[in-house]
Amino acid sequence: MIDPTNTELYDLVLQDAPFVIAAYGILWLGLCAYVTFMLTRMLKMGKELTLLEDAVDKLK
Amino acid sequence: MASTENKDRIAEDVLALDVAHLTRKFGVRKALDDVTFQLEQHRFLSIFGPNGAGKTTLLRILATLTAPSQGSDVTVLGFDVVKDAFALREHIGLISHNPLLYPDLTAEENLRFFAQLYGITGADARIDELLDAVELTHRKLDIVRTFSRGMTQRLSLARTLLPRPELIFLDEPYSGLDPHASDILDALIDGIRDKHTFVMVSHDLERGLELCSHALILARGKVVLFEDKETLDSDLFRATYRETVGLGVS
Amino acid sequence: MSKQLKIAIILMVIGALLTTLAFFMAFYTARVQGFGTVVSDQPLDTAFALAPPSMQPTDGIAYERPWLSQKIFYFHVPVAEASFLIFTIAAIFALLFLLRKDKKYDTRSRIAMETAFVFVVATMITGVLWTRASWGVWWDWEPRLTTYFIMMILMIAYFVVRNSVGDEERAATYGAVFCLIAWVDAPLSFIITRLIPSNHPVVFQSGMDTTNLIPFIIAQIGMLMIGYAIYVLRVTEESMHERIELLKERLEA
Amino acid sequence: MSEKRNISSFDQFRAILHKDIVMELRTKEMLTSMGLYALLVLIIYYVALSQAGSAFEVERIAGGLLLLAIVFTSMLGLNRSLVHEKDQGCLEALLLSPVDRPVIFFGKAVGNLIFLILVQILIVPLFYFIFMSGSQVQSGPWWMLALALLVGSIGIAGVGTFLATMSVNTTGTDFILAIMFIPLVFPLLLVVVAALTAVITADAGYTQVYWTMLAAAAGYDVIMIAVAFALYEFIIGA
Repeated sequence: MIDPTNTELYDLVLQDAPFVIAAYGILWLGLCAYVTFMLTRMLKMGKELTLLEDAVDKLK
Repeated sequence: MASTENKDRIAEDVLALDVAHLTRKFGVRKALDDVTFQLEQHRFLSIFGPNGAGKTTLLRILATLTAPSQGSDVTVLGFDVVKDAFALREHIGLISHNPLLYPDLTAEENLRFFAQLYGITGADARIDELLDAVELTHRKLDIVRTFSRGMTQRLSLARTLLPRPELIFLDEPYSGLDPHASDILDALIDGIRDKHTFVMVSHDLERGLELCSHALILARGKVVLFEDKETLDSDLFRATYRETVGLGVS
Repeated sequence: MSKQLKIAIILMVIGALLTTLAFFMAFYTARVQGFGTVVSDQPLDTAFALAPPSMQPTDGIAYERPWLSQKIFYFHVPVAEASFLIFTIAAIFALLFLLRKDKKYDTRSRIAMETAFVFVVATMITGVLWTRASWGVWWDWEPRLTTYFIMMILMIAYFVVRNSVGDEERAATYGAVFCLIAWVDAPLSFIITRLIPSNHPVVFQSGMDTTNLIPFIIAQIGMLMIGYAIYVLRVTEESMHERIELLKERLEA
Repeated sequence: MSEKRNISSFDQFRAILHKDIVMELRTKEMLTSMGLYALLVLIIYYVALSQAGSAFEVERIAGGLLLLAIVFTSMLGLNRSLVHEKDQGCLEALLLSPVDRPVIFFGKAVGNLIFLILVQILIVPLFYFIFMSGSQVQSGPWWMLALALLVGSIGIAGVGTFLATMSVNTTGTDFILAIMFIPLVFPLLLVVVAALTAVITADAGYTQVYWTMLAAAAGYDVIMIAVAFALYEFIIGA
């Protein structure tokens, strides 16, 4: 249910659309990339942590 | 030297160092861990230990340059190093491996600058007296840049003695000195050790042991050994030193 | 996995859903009125230039030109406000660190700065695109953009300074001091459009239609959730890093 | 022998200032390097403007160019002044003496301000002869120009001394100072350039713009020096 005033207006100007889409897309993809990057780093660290903990246990 | 300075004299029965539960940590890393010891005035304390044992940190805390972590109780000459730092600074001096002098000022200008910082009135007479004591009167008007290492270190001693400190810190004072300059420094320290308390950090075991009245070994921020030299078992001391420092002792 | 981390991940998912919802609401339910139209006999808001005369539908009412690009508002402003808020939190932690000298405050301050920086970059990108769509230029040196740009540079400087100091505690102290000084720019950037006349629209000054306000608030809440989640994830990562270092040290001894 | 102690912060401040001036007069290190650098910047300005043509109104950008030269030169001197303290560990001796930390800040900052003013006495007339002597514009009184430069210099010396105390302990000293200094003094530069340009072009009603901008610059100085005063203890002891 698109608001009637909007449909009328959308017919007039659509030239801003690429910028709106790009803004949303870059924002979203950027945040996703950042979080993914962080999570992979954390997974790697988790592996290293278990490795080190095993080594410490062996020493004892 | 009778003195009527209006800087408070330190009473004889006040402990020079009263360190209780001194801890210095950042995050989980502890540079000093529950260090506790006491030292009376007019003693000479040598601090030994491997690199990274916390010797310099300990010295900097005692000299009010670094703050201890919460829960520590450190009193130097009766002053709390955190609360009374400002008052304490009038009573302490530091001789370091750095000369702590401005190379582009003359010997006299250097001393006069520090005299002004300490608010010493009648500084002229005091400066002449000190330059005479360290045998640098003839270089009074020369800039420090032209001095040899040994001369700089002597001037550095004069700068330290300028405000008549009761407690003098020595931070690796021999590093970079040739044997002759070291001997001069030794003689100068020997001449004033009755009236002053010394705390020295040094890698030079023989010299440190010879000069000191008390020895302290630090390892991993903890006190491993703290003994009066009178009661110190030399062999045990050397064994402990070898063990913690990991260097052969001749 | 700790409880806090679980909450963070759940918040991240909810935040993502909320901002996406707000994005669609911005197109489907939000009225353009208020932002998109003005009555011609009233003084014009400089922020929104009029559309070309050929496009004007009726007498008395004029459409402002950038009404589609205005949709960027629903994610540009929430990200920007979140960045100000997170920067402020970083400054508070910096102050706490200077007072208490406890490493945990420094770590929190640094991580909040990182999170704020991610949001600042996001604001910059969406902002530049909006500027291009609405004003026809990629960049304009007007007060809000300038102060915000300076804020971004100051944040970069914060990390550069920290990394160039060898001693860990000294780096923390310098970082905290610089964070506090740099933070002065945040409220300045926030209020400057209200002090100096500028091209940049001032939100909430002219009032907002409810249909506009709802997606905006949803997006704002979503963004804050994402910001919090990123912050918690980074804190967890940092504590893992610390544990690894500690274990390595223990193994070497 | 008797001896009295009379520790006063003002005497300590004077001692630090006096020492810096004596050292500088002896080596002339900062003044020559800053003066020569300023001269080089002026030459580069000439190259940059050489193709601008005769219709070009140099008055419009003169204020900005002048301040830019001063900012670049100041950064050179700010770093040197703190490196002196760091070199032989003198800063430690200063910190070990009964001196309030802000006294050190004011001593160094006022020293830097004096050197900055000396360099300006050299480059401002030079700038006038090189770029402005052919100008037809009737400018405002010279004391207004000097006052604006002074207010600007106070901010630059204050913020710069504060930041140089940090940057001197980092690797890559000069770059670190620049990246902290330029964004932080940005607002000051903006208003001082506005004030300078108002005086130089002397458009109708320029005094109003001038005093508004000068008030803003003075406000910046007061706020920043207060902040530096409050935070100096933390950075110098770190």
